[in-house]
Amino acid sequence: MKRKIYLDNAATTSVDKDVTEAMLPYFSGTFGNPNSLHFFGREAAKAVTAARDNIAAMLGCKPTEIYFTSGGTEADNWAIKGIYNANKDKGNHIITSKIEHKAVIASCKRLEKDGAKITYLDVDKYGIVDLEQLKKSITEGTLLVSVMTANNEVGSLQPIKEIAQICAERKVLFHTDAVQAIGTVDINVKRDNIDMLSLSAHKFYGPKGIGALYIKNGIKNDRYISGGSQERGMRGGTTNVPLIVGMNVAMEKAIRDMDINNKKLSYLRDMLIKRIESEIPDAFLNGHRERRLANNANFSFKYIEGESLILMLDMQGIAVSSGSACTSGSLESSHVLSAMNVPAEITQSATRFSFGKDSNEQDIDYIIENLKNNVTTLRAMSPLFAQQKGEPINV
Amino acid sequence: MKRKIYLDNAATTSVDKDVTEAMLPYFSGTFGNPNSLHFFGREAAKAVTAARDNIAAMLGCKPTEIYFTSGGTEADNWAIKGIYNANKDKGNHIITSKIEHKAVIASCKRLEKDGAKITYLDVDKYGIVDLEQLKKSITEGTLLVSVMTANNEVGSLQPIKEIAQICAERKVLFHTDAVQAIGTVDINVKRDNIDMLSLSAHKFYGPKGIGALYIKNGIKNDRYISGGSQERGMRGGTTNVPLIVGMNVAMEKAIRDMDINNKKLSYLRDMLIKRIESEIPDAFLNGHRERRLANNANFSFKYIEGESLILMLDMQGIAVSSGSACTSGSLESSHVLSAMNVPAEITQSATRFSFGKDSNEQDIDYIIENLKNNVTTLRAMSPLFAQQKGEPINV
Amino acid sequence: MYNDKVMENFKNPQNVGEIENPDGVGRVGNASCGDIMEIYLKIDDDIITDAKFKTFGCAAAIASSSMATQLIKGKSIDEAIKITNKQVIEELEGLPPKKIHCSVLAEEAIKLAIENYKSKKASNI
Amino acid sequence: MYNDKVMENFKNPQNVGEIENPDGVGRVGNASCGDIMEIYLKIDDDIITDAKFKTFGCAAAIASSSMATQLIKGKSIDEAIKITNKQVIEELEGLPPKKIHCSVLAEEAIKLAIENYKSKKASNI
Ligand SMILES: Cc1ncc(COP(=O)(O)O)c(C=O)c1O
Ligand SMILES: Cc1ncc(COP(=O)(O)O)c(C=O)c1O
Repeated sequence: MKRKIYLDNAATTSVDKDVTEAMLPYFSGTFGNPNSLHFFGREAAKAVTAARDNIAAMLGCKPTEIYFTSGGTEADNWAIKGIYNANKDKGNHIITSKIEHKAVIASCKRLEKDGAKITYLDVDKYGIVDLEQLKKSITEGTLLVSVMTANNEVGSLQPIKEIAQICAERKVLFHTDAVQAIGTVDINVKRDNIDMLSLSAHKFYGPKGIGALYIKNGIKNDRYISGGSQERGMRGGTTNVPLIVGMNVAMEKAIRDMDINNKKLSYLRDMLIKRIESEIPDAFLNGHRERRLANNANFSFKYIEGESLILMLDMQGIAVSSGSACTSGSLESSHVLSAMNVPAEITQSATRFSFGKDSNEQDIDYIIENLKNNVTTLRAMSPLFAQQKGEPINV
Repeated sequence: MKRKIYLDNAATTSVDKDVTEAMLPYFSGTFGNPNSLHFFGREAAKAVTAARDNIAAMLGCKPTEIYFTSGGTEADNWAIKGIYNANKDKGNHIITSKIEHKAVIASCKRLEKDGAKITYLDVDKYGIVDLEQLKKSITEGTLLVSVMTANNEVGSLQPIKEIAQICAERKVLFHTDAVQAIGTVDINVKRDNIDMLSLSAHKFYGPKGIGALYIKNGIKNDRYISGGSQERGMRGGTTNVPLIVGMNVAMEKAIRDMDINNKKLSYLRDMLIKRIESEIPDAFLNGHRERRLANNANFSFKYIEGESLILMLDMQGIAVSSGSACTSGSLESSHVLSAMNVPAEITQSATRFSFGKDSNEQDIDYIIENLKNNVTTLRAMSPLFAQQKGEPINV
Repeated sequence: MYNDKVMENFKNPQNVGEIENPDGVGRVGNASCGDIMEIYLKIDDDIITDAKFKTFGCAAAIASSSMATQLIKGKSIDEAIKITNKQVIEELEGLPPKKIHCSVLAEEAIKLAIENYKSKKASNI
Repeated sequence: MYNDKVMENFKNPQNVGEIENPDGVGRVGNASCGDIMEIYLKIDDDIITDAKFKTFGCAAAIASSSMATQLIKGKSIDEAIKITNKQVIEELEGLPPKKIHCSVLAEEAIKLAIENYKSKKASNI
């Protein structure tokens, strides 16, 4: 079989074997509805309680502050739309950043239709939000600041502790989308003064379709998915027992092994960065050199277009993405790179390499070798590259 | 081990072994994000396309009319809130029934806060909606009629074809919550003139946390979960590949074996009904005798309270529920039974027996035996029963 | 949902039944709110020598009745009338928050039964 | 996303490169919208004897360039100028809806190259 190297762990991860094992008994066997009084229901409820307690402990909050959702997107929608709808009598202003995930940006855009005023904070050329602008943007009517912990495209880490501090001083709620950060960034919501946080299991070797929103007790938030008494009446829908159990096991492992994993991931990341920069001319690192996720390297290769490069790498068994999986089906170029003022002609080739637990050093050799060849081939085909070399265009 | 009889299949079902088998390769192995361009993504996307095509075919609609959701509750929220939000310039009136699932009722209640006018249709004593009242309720400003295909507590089947017909004539959209019906009731959305339909996998031996909303092409609906380009831009969130694959396999089996399953289920149901009625005095069947789900029997046992009966049965290994799992954690008595005008003192003991594919005739003997004993024990303890027998109360 | 002590008192409730010619009876609750409790007392020289109950209600109501009747047996009516729902809950090692009212019913039924006894005694004098 | 025929033309694109002293050149697109295509023609007696391309763009753009240059080779300029993006798509056995514009670029580049040839020829007379 052809060699397969998966370098798209920012898009989604493979479910860990221990996680699958942990879920299996809850598909059949202990499959009850935790709301049911009987044995099957009680056993299921016990498993959910145990998972909730443990996840809360890992985040530094109370179990009653954890609300399970169908993933990061739902958690983001709930955080933003819920706060707006529950508090619009007090104001209609929300502050977020230009580099948020689509789940946050699209929720904000949707609220604009309902009369919300949204400030989209700028970022510097490394993709890090501007704290001074944040301070200036907060007004009387500001309900919420939502800034992600780590960006999914360029991996830039945001100064969330400082943001939380500013929000606490100005008595504005602070939500952070930590979907990319759980298992890579050390987070404790109490210590870090975070009011709301979104997470999603499939980014840390858990299953797709399960996540959580942490909402600090005492915050007035609307329900988002109306229904039965689940999640203390705040989120209807039959409790997803197997996936919650799976998420807990995945998070447990991810947080337990965080330091050692980060060491390995950042070693590989830095090796890839160094080799690309020394071996491929006109390759530019997108994002910040230090303040970035341990597993993320994002490069632009001048004179070529990203999709072709990605498909060529794919033919060689190397799975990478352009910006983000959410937009890769679309023609738009990355809103993150344009917020960073990356020149249009090099945003086209932005390629994200996101390492995972199966990545290793030998992969890097193979990647570099193929990357070099592909870049050469595509540049040979590129009219822009010819131009740059000074070849005249005979028009 | 003690005998265990699961008779709560209306609350949730055990995941079929074939379904679990089908999902496993998609947790690890083919675990990619279907939005990714590379091999892992394309393989995942193929599986989702195949599942979507097949589910659409089974429902009698086009693949582009299927939107995957996190379950029945989200589908109901989307159908109701989405239609309202997308069309509120044209009207603010929605018609539903008094016996809908909480997902529908709570969505309607939520919209009332935003200015919607909701008509909650009455039902007769068998739990079947009043078509004359429906006709009279439709006005100029009516956007949507939402009536469930089958009720989850008393199993009553609603006249959805007639309702669809009325809606078509009056040019009002018709949504049906078919969560309890898929695999038991023959549905074809084109033939039956249905505009929107909600379904949820965990009611037909699929996994929890996955469902779908069918929306007929051309209907103007709002997004509900904002985000990326998934589900043709209408529902953000990383596509839940394994659960979609699982739902498809479960639905395939449920629909393929529907007739034979229904024969067996209704045989068991009718046997239980007959034996309870002949062997336990003062037991009343809730719902309609014929127009009910093949697997549902719901009984009230006069003079006793339901929770005690359910816990006693549970001690004997028999898992049943009062009304619905969503309310069983709460003190409220069933909104369905009160809409049916079931007298308050017998709604307390309403007990739902919902059969499933593992049920068999021997179970019935065991259930009847224990039911008789428990009812006798609880009646002996009940001051109401003493009263009824004419024993004087010495106060 | 319920702890072992509650379940024990539900599975094997103590003092179920009625007392013929009781010295005091207390009845509380109504069917439509879900619980009815009746407590019957046999009282000798202001000491509760026997207590029985009949209850229509959930497991918590049955367990509370069972526990309350156990608590008051052998006690003087002055002691028994001071028993609170808190004590019933404590002896049951806790009840779910939604079920606290069941212990309140038990407290009330005892009080009513003792008052019934007192008023009968008063009218006998 | 792409069918086998498209992938084949992407993996092994035909006619990549430039022609020295071409008789006609067409250039379309710009980098910020994602695609640039250049087509070079060698024309003898109004017959296209050689065609080459350079493309900055996605797989569909490269495959369209490859297919378009194959299509026009050996054709007269009158035939070649009539080639439409539909034909390019047909020969590629389909393109995803979002990628149709790539075939349009190919059609336009051919037309421009032929016009470039014609205008050069006119000015040489
Ligand atoms: C009729 C009906 N509608 C909606 C739902 C909600 O479905 P889900 O649990 O998948 O959210 C249920 C079951 O819980 C139901 O029985
Ligand atoms: C930063 C960020 N937020 C939110 C999401 C959405 O999470 P989910 O796919 O679980 O809906 C993702 C990934 O898709 C993400 O990377």
